[in-house]
Amino acid sequence: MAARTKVTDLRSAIAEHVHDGMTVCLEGFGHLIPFAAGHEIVRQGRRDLTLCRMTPDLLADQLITAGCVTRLVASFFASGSAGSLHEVRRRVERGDPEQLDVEEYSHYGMICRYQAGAAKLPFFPIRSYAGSDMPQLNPQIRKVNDPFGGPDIYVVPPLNPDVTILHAQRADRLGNVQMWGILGAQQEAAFSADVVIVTVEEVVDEDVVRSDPNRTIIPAHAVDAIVECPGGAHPSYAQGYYDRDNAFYREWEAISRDRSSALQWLQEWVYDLPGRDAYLSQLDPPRWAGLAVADRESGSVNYGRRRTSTLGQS
Amino acid sequence: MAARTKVTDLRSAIAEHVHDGMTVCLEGFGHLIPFAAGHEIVRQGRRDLTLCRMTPDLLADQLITAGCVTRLVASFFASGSAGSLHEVRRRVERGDPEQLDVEEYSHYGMICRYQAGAAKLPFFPIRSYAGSDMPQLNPQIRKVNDPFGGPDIYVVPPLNPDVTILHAQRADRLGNVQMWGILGAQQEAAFSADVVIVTVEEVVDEDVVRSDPNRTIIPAHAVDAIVECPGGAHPSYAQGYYDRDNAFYREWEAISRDRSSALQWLQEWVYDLPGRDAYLSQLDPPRWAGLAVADRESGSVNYGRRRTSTLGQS
Amino acid sequence: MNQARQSPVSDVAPSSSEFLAVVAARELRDKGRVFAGVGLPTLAVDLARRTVNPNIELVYESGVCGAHPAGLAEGIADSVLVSGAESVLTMQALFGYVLQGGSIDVGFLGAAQVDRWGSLNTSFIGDWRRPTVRLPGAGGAAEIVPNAGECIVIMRRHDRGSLPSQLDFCTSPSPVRAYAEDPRMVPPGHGVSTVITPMAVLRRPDKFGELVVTDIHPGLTVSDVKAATAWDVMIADSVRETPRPSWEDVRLLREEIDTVRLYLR
Amino acid sequence: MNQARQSPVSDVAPSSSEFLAVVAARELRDKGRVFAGVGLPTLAVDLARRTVNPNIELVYESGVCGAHPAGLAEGIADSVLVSGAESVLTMQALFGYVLQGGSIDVGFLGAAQVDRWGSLNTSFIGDWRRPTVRLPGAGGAAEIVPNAGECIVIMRRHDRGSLPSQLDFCTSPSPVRAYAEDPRMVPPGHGVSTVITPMAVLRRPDKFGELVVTDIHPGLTVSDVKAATAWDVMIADSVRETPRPSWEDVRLLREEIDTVRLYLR
Repeated sequence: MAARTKVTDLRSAIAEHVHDGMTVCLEGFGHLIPFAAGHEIVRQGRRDLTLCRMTPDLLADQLITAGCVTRLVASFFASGSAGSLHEVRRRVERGDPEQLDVEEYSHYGMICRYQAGAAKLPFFPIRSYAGSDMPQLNPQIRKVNDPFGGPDIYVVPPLNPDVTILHAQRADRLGNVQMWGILGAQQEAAFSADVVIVTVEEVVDEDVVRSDPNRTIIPAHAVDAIVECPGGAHPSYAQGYYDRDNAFYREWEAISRDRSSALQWLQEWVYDLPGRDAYLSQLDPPRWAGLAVADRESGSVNYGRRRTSTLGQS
Repeated sequence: MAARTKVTDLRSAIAEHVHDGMTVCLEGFGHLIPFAAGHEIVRQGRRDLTLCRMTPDLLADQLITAGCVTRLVASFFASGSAGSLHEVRRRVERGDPEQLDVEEYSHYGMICRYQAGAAKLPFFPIRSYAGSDMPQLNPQIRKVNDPFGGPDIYVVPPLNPDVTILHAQRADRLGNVQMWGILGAQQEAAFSADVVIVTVEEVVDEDVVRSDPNRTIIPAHAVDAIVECPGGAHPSYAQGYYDRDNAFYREWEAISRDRSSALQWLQEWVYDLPGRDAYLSQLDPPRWAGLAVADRESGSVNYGRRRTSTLGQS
Repeated sequence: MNQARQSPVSDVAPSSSEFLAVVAARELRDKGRVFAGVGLPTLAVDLARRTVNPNIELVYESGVCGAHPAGLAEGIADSVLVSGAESVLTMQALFGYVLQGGSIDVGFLGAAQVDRWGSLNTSFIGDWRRPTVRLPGAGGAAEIVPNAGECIVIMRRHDRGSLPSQLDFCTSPSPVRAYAEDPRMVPPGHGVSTVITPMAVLRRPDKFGELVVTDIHPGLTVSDVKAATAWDVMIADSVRETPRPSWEDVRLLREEIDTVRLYLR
Repeated sequence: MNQARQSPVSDVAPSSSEFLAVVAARELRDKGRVFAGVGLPTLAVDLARRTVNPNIELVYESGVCGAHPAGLAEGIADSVLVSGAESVLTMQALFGYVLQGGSIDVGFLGAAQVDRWGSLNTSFIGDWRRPTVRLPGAGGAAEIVPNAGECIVIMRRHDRGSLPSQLDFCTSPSPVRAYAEDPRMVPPGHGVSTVITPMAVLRRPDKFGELVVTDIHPGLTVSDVKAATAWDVMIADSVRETPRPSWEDVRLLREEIDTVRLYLR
C-alpha cells in the first residue's frame, strides 16, 4: 500500500491551514487540550479568528490575550475550579483593550452543534432553553414545530469550523487517530471541519492502530495533518501519559489578572521559544516529572482472525 | 461496595421482562445478533410483539414463523447475501398465513430513530427521502421547516422499545457492557428502551471492565439483566470469539421456503431444547469447531494511575 | 483536632465550606444517580459515599459514569475519575442519552443567583449587554435543571444580591418559567428542590411552587434570613434549626477527602 | 484455464458475473473513497484494488473505514472487514458524519429497477400495498444515492421490467425527483452516474439529465438495447463496444478473489 503520510511539523501545519479570519475549533474537554497548537497560532500571529471551544479555559485566555481572537463561540467561560478568565472578563466587561464578540450556548447546545455540523444537518433539536434568557442573548437558538404534534422544541444551528485542531494519544502516519479517556465532542468537532489537524503524543506504526480499530475515534480520511508533539497538551493532560498541571491552572489565575504579566508570560513561554520541545525543556524538571503517572493497563481483547480453511466453508 | 448483581438466566430474564404485545428491539448489525434470546422468546410463546430490528434477517424470519410477531419496524428485509426472508415475503405478499404489519425506514432513518428515542427528542432530522416514495409508504416520515432559512427537511420520530435485547462479548455483574468490532446502533437502541437485557459471551470481573472504561458501550445503570450465554449469537458471530456460520444462513434460505420445514426446524432447534447449551451441543461438533477464530490481540493501552504524592501538589 | 476530647457535634461556622458540604451530603441519603459538579458538590458526594449513602452513583458531565476515584477530583474532567471508572461515554451519549434521556436523579449545582422559583443565573451580574461581572455561563446547568429528576443548589452567599426578587439573567429556568413561555414545554424534571446557603436550607416541594425556608442554621433567626432575601420568602411552619455537622463528618472532609484544602476554604 | 495458451482478451459472456465485475472495476480507476455494497460490488472493489486502483479506500455501512480484509467478505458486516481495519465507527458516525457529511466519492449499489433519471427501486415489484415481490427495501441506499458524490449501479438483468418507463416504487430518488418535490431539496450528490447491465453501460453526465447508452457489450446491437429498455433510451454518438475483460482479470476473480464462487455465478 503506497498511501501518503500526513505527518508534518507543527509550524508547517499551522502555516498551511490556519489563516487570519478563519473559524478555528480547538476542542478537548479538560483532557487532551491542544495547547502546543494554540501556542503555535499565537507564535505565528494569526488575527481575527473566531475561536470555537466549549470550555474556553486558559488556552482561550492566552489566544485572546495575544490578540488572535475577535469572536468566541463557547458554553462555559471559566477555568474549571481554577477561577476566572481575566482577559475574557476584561474584554467582555469593559472592552479592555478591545471588545470581544461572544456567541453563547450551553454545553449540550455546543455538542449538538458539532453533531449537526458533522452530519450536515440544518439544525439539531435540544430539550433545553424553555423559559431561559439564552435565546434572547443568542438569536441563533430558535424554535421549531414538532410535526408529530408535541410541543415546540428549541434547535441550535450547525457549527462548521474551517479548521479543527485536536490533541490525541496516538495516530498512524495515514491519519487514523486513537484516543482514550475523556473523549468530549472531539469526533463530531473533527467531522464538522473542513480541515483537521491533530497533534499526538506518539506517531505509531499502522499495525498498532489496526490491532484495535474501535480505538480509532477519527478515521484517516477526515484528517489532514498529523504532528508528533509529545507533551503537547500541557498544562492539561493526556490520559496514561502525564497528568494535569493543576498548579499552573491556579497560577494562570494570578498571571492573567494583570494584562502585562500575561503578555510577559506569552513572551517567555511562546514568542521566545521555537516550539513545544523548548517549552518542555524550560519547565522546571521536577515539575514535569511530578506529572508522570504510574501504569494502569487496559489489558488486551481479542479481535480474532479468520482461519483460511473456514473461508466459504459449507 | 455492596451493589447488586444483575446476572440472571435467560429464561428468567425473558419471562420477567418480555410480555405479549410489547415493542421489542433485537439489534446487532450482522454482528452480535441475540439469537439465543430470540429463541427463548419463541420458546416462551410470546405473541403480538412489535419487533424492531434494522435488518430483520433470519432471526426475524424465525420469530415471525413462530407466530410471535405481528408488526415489524425495519429498514432492510433480507438476509444479506444469503437471500430472501421467505416467511416475511409470504406474509407481506400473500397474507399467508396471516398479514404482517410493516413500518419501514432506511438504515439511517432507524439509526436516527434510536438516537431520538435515547435522547427523548420528538424527532430527528435526516437528509434523505426528498423525491422518494418512502414518505408515502410511511406517514411517520414527515417534514419540518428550517428556522434558519434553509430548505425543509424530513424528520423521523423517536423509537422507544419496551425492551431492547442485545448480545455482547462481555459484561460485569453490575451490568457494564463491553463490545468491540461492529457496534451498529446498539448504544442508542439500549438507551432508548425502558428495559435492557444483554446476553454475553462472558461475565467478567469488575476489574476487567474497569481497566478499560472506554470499551463500555452501555453503562450499568442502563441495563436491567445480564445473562451469561456463550455462543448466544450463533449463527451470527462474536468478534474474537467465533465466526459467522455462513453456511447456516444459506441453509435457512432453503428451510424457510416451505413453512412446514421452517416450523420443523423450530421444533428441533428451539421448542425441543431447554436452551442455548443444548442447542450448541446439538450442532455438529466439526461445524462449531470450524467457526473458531485464531487470535488477533488488540494490545493494551495505558490509562495511567495518579501517584499519591502528586495529588494537589503545587 | 482531637475528636476524642470533643462533643460529637462540631462547632464549625454555618458559613463554612465544611458546614455546607455536610448539609449537602445529608440531602443525598436516599438518592441514586447524581450528576456532580465541581467544588462543594464534589466534597458533598464524596462525604455522602463515606457516610449516609455508600451506593451513590457518580456521573460527570465529562462522560464518566460509575467513577471510582482514587483521590479527590480536581475538576469534572480529572484523570482520577477515568482510571478505574466503569465507563467513559462520549459527551453526546452523556448529555443526550443519560441526562436528557432521563437517567439522572439529582443534579448538584452552584449558582450566583437563585430566585423564588428556583431559576438560576450563572451568566451575568448587571445588564447582560455590558455586564458588571461576566460569570462562567450555562455550561451543563441549562441541561441539568430541566432534565435531572431534581436539583440541589449550593450557594456560597446568602444576601439580597444572590437571592434577588428578579434575576439579572436567567440561565437555567425553573419549570415555572418554562410554563410561562409555553405550558406544553414544561420540562420533565422537578427543577430546583433544595437550596443550601450559609444561612438556611430552602425547599421547593411543589414543582410549580416557591422556595420555603425549612432549616435555619444555628445562631440565626427567621428575621436574619428574611432580611437577607430580596423577596418575601416563605418560612415553613415546621422550620427547625439545621443540625450541626458531627466532628466525624468534619474530620472526614479535612483529613480524608480534601487533605490539601482544595475546596475547603 | 490456461492463460498462456489464450488471447489476453477473454471470451466470458457479457451477462456473466465476471464481465459485470470487470466493467465495474474499471469504472473505479480514478475514484477515492468507495461505499461498497455486498455481492458484485464486493468483487469489483477487490479487483479494482488489485488492478486499476491500489489506493482505493473501502468504507462499509457497518461502520468499517479503511478495511484490509484478509479474505473475501461474505457480507458488509463480515468479521474479516473488522480484523486489521483502520477504524470501526458507530453507525451514527458512519451514516451521519462520513456519508451524510459528504466524504464518500462513490456509492456502489444494486437495484431491481432503474429509471431514465437514475432513480432506484429496491422495495417492491407490483403495487406496494400488496406487492407481487417484497424486495429488501431501502437499507442504506436511500442515504447513499443523495449523499455519495456519485453512484454506480450494477443490474443483474436488462429488460423492460428492470429498466421501466415508470418505477413500481421509488426507494432512492435521483436529483430530478428531489427537484420535482422541492427545488431547494436537491441533494448534494450527483445521483446515479453509471449503470452497468448485462447488455450495456449507461451514463448520466448531467446531474439533471437522462441515462445515455455509451457502451454496448460485444455481440449486441443498439436495437437490442433499445428493445430491452422500456423508455426510448438515448444512445451516445460516440457509443462503442464495451472492452472485454482480460483473462488476467477473470483469473484474479476466479482464482484469487472469489475462489468459492460465492458471488460469481
